[in-house]
Amino acid sequence: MVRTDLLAMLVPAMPLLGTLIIGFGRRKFTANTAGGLATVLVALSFVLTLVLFLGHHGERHIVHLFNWITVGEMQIPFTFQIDALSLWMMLFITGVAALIHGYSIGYMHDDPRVATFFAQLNLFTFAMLLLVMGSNFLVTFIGWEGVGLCSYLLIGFWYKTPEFNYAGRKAFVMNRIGDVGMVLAMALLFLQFGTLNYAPVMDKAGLMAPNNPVVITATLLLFLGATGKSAQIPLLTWLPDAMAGPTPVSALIHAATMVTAGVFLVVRSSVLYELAPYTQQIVLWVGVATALFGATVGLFQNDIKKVLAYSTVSQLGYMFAAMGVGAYSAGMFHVTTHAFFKALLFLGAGSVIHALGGEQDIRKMGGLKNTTRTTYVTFLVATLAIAGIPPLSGFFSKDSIMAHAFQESPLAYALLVFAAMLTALYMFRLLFLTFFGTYRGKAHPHESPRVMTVPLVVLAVLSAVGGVLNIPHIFGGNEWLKHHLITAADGVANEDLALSAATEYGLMALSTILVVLTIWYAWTLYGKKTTLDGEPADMPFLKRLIAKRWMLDELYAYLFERPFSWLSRHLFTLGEAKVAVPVTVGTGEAAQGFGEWLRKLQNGNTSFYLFGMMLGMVLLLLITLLSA
Amino acid sequence: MSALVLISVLGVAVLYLGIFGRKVILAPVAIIGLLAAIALLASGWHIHHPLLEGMLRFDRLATGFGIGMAAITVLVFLFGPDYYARKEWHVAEQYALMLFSLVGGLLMASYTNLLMLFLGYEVLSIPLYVLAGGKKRSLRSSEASLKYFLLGSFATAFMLMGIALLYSLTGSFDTGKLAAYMAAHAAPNMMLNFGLLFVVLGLAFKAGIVPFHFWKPDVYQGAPTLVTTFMATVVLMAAIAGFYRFIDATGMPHALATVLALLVLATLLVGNVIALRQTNFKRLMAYSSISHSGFLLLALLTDTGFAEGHGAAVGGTLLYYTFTYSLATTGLFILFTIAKRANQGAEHNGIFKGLWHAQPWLALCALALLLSLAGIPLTAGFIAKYQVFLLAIGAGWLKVMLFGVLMALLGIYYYIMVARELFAPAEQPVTFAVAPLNWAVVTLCTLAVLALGVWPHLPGL
Amino acid sequence: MLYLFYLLAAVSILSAVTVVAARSPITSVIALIVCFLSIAGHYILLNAQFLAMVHVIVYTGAILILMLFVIMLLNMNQLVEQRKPLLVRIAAVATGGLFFLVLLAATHQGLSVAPAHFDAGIGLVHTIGTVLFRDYLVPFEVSSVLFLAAMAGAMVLAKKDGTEHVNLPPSSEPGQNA
Amino acid sequence: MALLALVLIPLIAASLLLAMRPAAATARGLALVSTLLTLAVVLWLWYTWAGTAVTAYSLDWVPAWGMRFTIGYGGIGLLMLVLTGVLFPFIIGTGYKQPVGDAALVNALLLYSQAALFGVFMAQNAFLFYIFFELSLIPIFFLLLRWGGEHKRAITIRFFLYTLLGGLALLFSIAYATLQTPAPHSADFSALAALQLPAATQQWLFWTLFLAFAIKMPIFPFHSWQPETYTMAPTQGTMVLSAIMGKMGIYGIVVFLFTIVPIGTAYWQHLVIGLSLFGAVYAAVIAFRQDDFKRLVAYSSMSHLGLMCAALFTWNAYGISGGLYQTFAHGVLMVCLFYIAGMMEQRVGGNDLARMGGLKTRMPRFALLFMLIVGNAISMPLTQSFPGEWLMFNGLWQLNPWIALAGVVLIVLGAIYMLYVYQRVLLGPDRDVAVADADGEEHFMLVPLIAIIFLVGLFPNLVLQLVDAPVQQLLNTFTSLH
Amino acid sequence: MENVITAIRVVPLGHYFFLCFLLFAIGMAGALLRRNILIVIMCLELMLNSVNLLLVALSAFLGDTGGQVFVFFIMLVAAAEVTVGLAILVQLKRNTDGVDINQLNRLKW
Repeated sequence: MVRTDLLAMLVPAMPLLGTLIIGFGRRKFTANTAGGLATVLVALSFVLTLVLFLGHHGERHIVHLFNWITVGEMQIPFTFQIDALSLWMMLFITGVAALIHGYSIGYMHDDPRVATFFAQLNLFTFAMLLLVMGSNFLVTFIGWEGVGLCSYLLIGFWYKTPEFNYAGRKAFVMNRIGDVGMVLAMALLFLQFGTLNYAPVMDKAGLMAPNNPVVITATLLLFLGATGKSAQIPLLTWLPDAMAGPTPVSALIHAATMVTAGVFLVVRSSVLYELAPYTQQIVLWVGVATALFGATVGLFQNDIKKVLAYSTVSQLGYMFAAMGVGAYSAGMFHVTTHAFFKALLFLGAGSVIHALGGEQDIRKMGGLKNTTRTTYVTFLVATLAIAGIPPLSGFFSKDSIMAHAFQESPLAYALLVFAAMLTALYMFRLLFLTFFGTYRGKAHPHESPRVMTVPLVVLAVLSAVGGVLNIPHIFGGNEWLKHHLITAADGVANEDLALSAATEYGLMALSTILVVLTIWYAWTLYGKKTTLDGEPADMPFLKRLIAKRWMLDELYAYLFERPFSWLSRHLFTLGEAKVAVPVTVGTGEAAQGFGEWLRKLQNGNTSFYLFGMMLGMVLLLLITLLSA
Repeated sequence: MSALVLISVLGVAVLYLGIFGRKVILAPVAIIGLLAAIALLASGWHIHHPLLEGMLRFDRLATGFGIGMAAITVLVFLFGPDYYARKEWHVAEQYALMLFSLVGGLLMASYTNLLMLFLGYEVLSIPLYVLAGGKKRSLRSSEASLKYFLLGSFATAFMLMGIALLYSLTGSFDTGKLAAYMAAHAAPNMMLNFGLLFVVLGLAFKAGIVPFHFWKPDVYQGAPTLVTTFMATVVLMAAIAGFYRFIDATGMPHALATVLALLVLATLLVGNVIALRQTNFKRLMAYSSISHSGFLLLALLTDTGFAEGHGAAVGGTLLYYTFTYSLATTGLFILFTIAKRANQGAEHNGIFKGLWHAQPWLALCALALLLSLAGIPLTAGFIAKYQVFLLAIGAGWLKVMLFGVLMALLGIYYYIMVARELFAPAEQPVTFAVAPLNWAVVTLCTLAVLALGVWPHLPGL
Repeated sequence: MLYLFYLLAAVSILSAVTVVAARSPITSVIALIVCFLSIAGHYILLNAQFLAMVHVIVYTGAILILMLFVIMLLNMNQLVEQRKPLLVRIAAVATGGLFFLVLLAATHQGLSVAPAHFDAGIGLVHTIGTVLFRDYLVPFEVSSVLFLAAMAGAMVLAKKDGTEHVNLPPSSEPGQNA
Repeated sequence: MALLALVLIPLIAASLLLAMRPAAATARGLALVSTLLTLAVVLWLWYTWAGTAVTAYSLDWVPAWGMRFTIGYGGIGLLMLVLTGVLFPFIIGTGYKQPVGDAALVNALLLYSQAALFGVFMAQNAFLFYIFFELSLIPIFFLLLRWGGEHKRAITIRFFLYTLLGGLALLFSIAYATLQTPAPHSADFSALAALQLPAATQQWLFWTLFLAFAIKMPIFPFHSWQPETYTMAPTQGTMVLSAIMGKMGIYGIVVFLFTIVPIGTAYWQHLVIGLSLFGAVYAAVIAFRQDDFKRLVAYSSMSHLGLMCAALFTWNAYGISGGLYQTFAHGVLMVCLFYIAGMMEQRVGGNDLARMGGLKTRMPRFALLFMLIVGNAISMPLTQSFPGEWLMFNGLWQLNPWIALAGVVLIVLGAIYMLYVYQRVLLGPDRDVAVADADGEEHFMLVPLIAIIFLVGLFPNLVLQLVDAPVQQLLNTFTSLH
Repeated sequence: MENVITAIRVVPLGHYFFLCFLLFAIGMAGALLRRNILIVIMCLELMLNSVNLLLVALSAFLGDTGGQVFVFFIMLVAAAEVTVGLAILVQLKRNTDGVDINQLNRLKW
């Protein structure tokens, strides 16, 4: 047990150590030493996690560090919870993070602030580990906020560009809006259950009746937190903008790990969600809508990272759809496979960008499959995976979700299939425009260094074979991941796919056939494209609307940002400068003015003084007379 | 009684010294005499004077007020040698008149008969009319003198009318009989109310209660500063003492308390609000004096209606308040004279500029004295105001008190405006010539104000 | 006797009005003398002969003569006094009138003196003297201080000094309000 | 004795400074030594704190008016003493790099105010409290009057009067309450707490008491003095005002309102919470578009204090503990932020944010320090602001979820304006101005402060344990009311 | 002597009140009406005398000598006051050239 405690403490300690060492010595470290150190430390974390994972047999282990907040009846310890869920998250977080750290050595090699970059990346890893390891909501919240801050810092890493800073702030503020829900949910849960530790909360909640208002409120509020972090409608506009950060950041934070924190949180609280079918419905439809939103917008993006960003939004929608139908393990499965292939896609895109000297517009790419061979191959694997082509990992995870969705609501299923087709369309559009055809840019493409391609290959392998983690029964698998997670998240136990094998096969075949057809359609559209797309202005209305991201940013700007800014300025110029201060000043001035007026009575004229005295006296006498 | 005689004789002696041209020893003689009078007063704490039966009674408060007035007069006289240094004529008369006025003050603090009140009032006033006109070549001084005289005489006439009305009821001028009459005739009686009111208003004139305050700013400004000091301190003490004795002996019917409350409101308002706009320091002090009178009247108000055993507390408060106020005022007027001389006779508040740089200690003294007038803690002024708070709240005058609180705030404003000048640098270099004696008096006033602020039970009252 | 009272009262009031209304100071002084004499008549009517005598001596003999003296000294008889504005005059009369009415209303309620304690001898010199020097000795002594003060004061004011250094000439007096 | 030392050490040091007028370096050194001594005393008190209230001295002063010289401390008072003791070395230290003028005089004034502030927090007699309450104002008044910025004279006077308005209302209330105690009157807190005034009385007395504290903090709509004063004041003056003197309001609420007028407090609870939260949101919204750094910080301070006040009035364990805890956190934060503002003011010659921006390349160390402080300002977990806010939200939720929602919105608004100001100060295209990075002395100031931020953030119980027992006691008396 | 007593009995005390108040009010109004300082002082004397008359009447009706003694003192004081007042007036006349009350307005506000 002591060994487990120690290991569990060491896992987050490694990246924290990295942050401190690299942070304090950031002026002395070169790219290679800083990156190497950061990578090694995270890799160490991964190894330690692996040791923990291998020694884990389904028990829940609490690692107590110290008592954090103690007030009255509130006891909030600083504790880690080592169980199947957190271990699984830790494993793929440290794993992917290690790969991306390594990749960054190459990618960020020439940046003057590379050491700062690695320090922040390590800090992010630390925060993410806290998030998943926390044994109560509040410790999770430390990580939750920590990853938000790191995300802010890393999005605005290139701080000289005002748009990047704006993007960073936008990301943080939107996350904060979600946090409002998170904080309120925690307050509610605490006051309801007297504790925030997951285990007792879930135990006590399990005794409550379904659709209890407390549970519904709590789950909705938690979901609000999740929408912020995981870029669901309505708090999603920050994620595409977050692509302002360096590409490894996009890969690690805005694709593989942080954005899935919302999913993690829902799985963690699966007991609560199971008790709140209303919330589940909402989650489902929000997920489906987000999936569609991301997929549609992805069709018209020309920035390679933006396409991937909307793809991420769309995939996160899938995950939440899974949450909505109670398919927690399927969701987690998709989280995992998505981490692989989306990280791969981003890193591939980064490799392309690197190859083209910073060019991100796919209209200025093309024909790169010959010059950047490794990148192309790995990117292809990832694209196939995300499109859901069997037997790549994406097929299994996505199909599992869709099957559950079909069971819950055929409409949701249909929409998800449609989204899957769109996914295939925009991904292959991206692939074709980037790697096929002829090169339309002016740079001299070259393959990235080995330190960048090795992670690509590793991730490609994982994307390809990741499906083995949770092979469904109909393929002879035993749903390993589901059985692994069942010990940690009680909600998983409730998920059961009651479809007949034939139905399952049918659904899979249908979706696969549709996707393949879509790919073919994409080939016809973009496969041999040599010219550029027209400007959005030339498109029909709906297309234009979609290309402009459904005008969501503009809508928010009109609804929130501008009114807020207006209000802020005018509350000051009106409320403060014209009311509050003038009232204070005016009171004084009124008194002075009154004084100036009264002073005129003291006019120096003795007759008047006499008159004043006598009149005053007569009046006083009159008052006395009349008041009797 | 012996103190009365001593001071009267002292006045005559000083007059004689003047005739013989011994200007230098005027102040020392007067001061020594006054100290002796203080000693006599203090020793005569409980001595019964059969001769004074029915006219005067030197009880604890009367003695206290007497000692206070004499002590402040000593301070004023200590200021005298420097103030009159360049004056050749009639210096002895100035001292003598102030001594005579002090006799009037003592009478007002100790009367038990309305005749003595009237005589005390006049003995107090008549020298002042003359003193106010002490700068004979100055039109302002003469104007102040005449205004004071005219307005004061009319106030006397009103007071006399009141005494006559009261006499018509009781057939006596004895305050004790008046009180007995009032106790026996509880029913509202307009004649009585009017009589009381007239007397009160006559006294209110001396204290500067609105609407009988008009003389104050003009006279304060026009009179020589030393006389202004005397008026602002000793005369105010005497007026308040007389006022207190009248109210405490008779006890005001409730109807009159309401009228007095109106006066309190008006006085606080007018005094403080006009003071906001004052740039002439002497006028500012006049208006501030009016506002302090408002607070004093508020304290007096709590003594209405025969509140048993309450009178001593009110009297103690009034004595403490007026005495500490007088200390602060004396110090400030001395500082004002110093600054005025340094600025070629200018009287606006700006003359204090540069004091901090030239005379840091005096600036600190001035600050302490101003803060005392403003009623900031650890100064006597604060304790004084707090006592008024306690009295007013205890008597249930909550709303009047709240108004007073607001007005006290305005008061702080104008004192602070003066304090601000103390620490501002002067536009051109100013040299403040400070006579050692003045320095000592200012220091003494400051220390006394602070000591009384920290140990308020020192007076033993 | 009532008629005598009315007559004297009428003289008092008329002469008082004349004091107030006359244009020339001399007329006013003369009217005041008449008024004071009528008041002395009232005193006699009230059996206060001593006071009547003192009154005539002090007021008519001393004070008013002093006033006449001052009028002559200051050449005031040629002075034409400007009238105050009408509004002020109305206000003045109204104030006086109101005062009178208010007082009358008060006495109307509170007059309770019954002439039951009549003592014919109270106004006699002997009685007054006894009371004055027995009961009112202290005030009597005090009044000496009063006179001393008044005397010294009048001397200080009226006597012309030598040069006064302390004071600046009136024209250049500082301290004007801003 | 230790308590007396707290008042006497700064008092003597200040008087020495005034009397000797030493050179700047000596003056600062002496002041610093004095504050470090008081810090040592305070830490010793903290260390030896046994969890029970301590009365050190209780001497008669003017018994007839209930005036007694009673000093001591409970947990809450100790918290405030610690706050004062911890922050003053930093406030004095600010003078090293950001001198405002005559060092001897400035430091003397600061030390006088420290003495008075210690007095406020250790007074156990309402009258004594009032005296220190007003005295603490006077040194600051002169500091502002002499070394303030634009329009210093008018603004200082306005500030002074506004604050005194509250003070006089407080004095009135104290006098009233004292007179209600059985004869012989006593103004000791214990005697006043034992009063059970009629409900109608409590309802109006509440306001005359609350006015003083509402102005001090300040709470909307009594805040209009605050932004302009903070903006104009020299850095050290602003620090004292915002970091410590504002907390007198919080302390006063707990000590006066909760004990003397509990029924009145309950009666007006919702109104006050409404005002506080409205003001908090209002200030947070205004802060966003401010162009003046110090004014922005001023509004942010008002926003934070509004939340703290609202939390106190929830009147449950979490709200009160959180609010009290936050006094400490907020004090440290204010010193940090105003120090940062002072640094920028020196470097670019003003507080105008338009003259800043694009400085990060030249000031990387400063950027890091500032970011850490911003993290505290937006209450990131593991910084000291977070536990407080969490407790306060709990308290608010316990009272009413909708009120909690209004409170929690503040974390969004706080992030909006703090990150924006960070951006406007440092980020953006490089600007071609010669500004120096944070130097050793500035690190010497900020690093310990940041260390405190994280230390208390990690171990909030250090502070919370002080208030835990007193808050429970308060709540017990409150429940006994119903 | 008897005649006198009856004479007084015939005149009701109320008449004296009326007369005195009227004289007092006339004095008041005069003080407000006139600009000549000397006349204002005369009006003051008128007022004092009305009080005197009232006191004497009361003294008689109450059978108390005190009232008359009081009047005696009032006369003394009035004499002293007038002396001082006239001295002030003379002094003023030296500094200015009139006795108009409206000229006294250098001290104001």
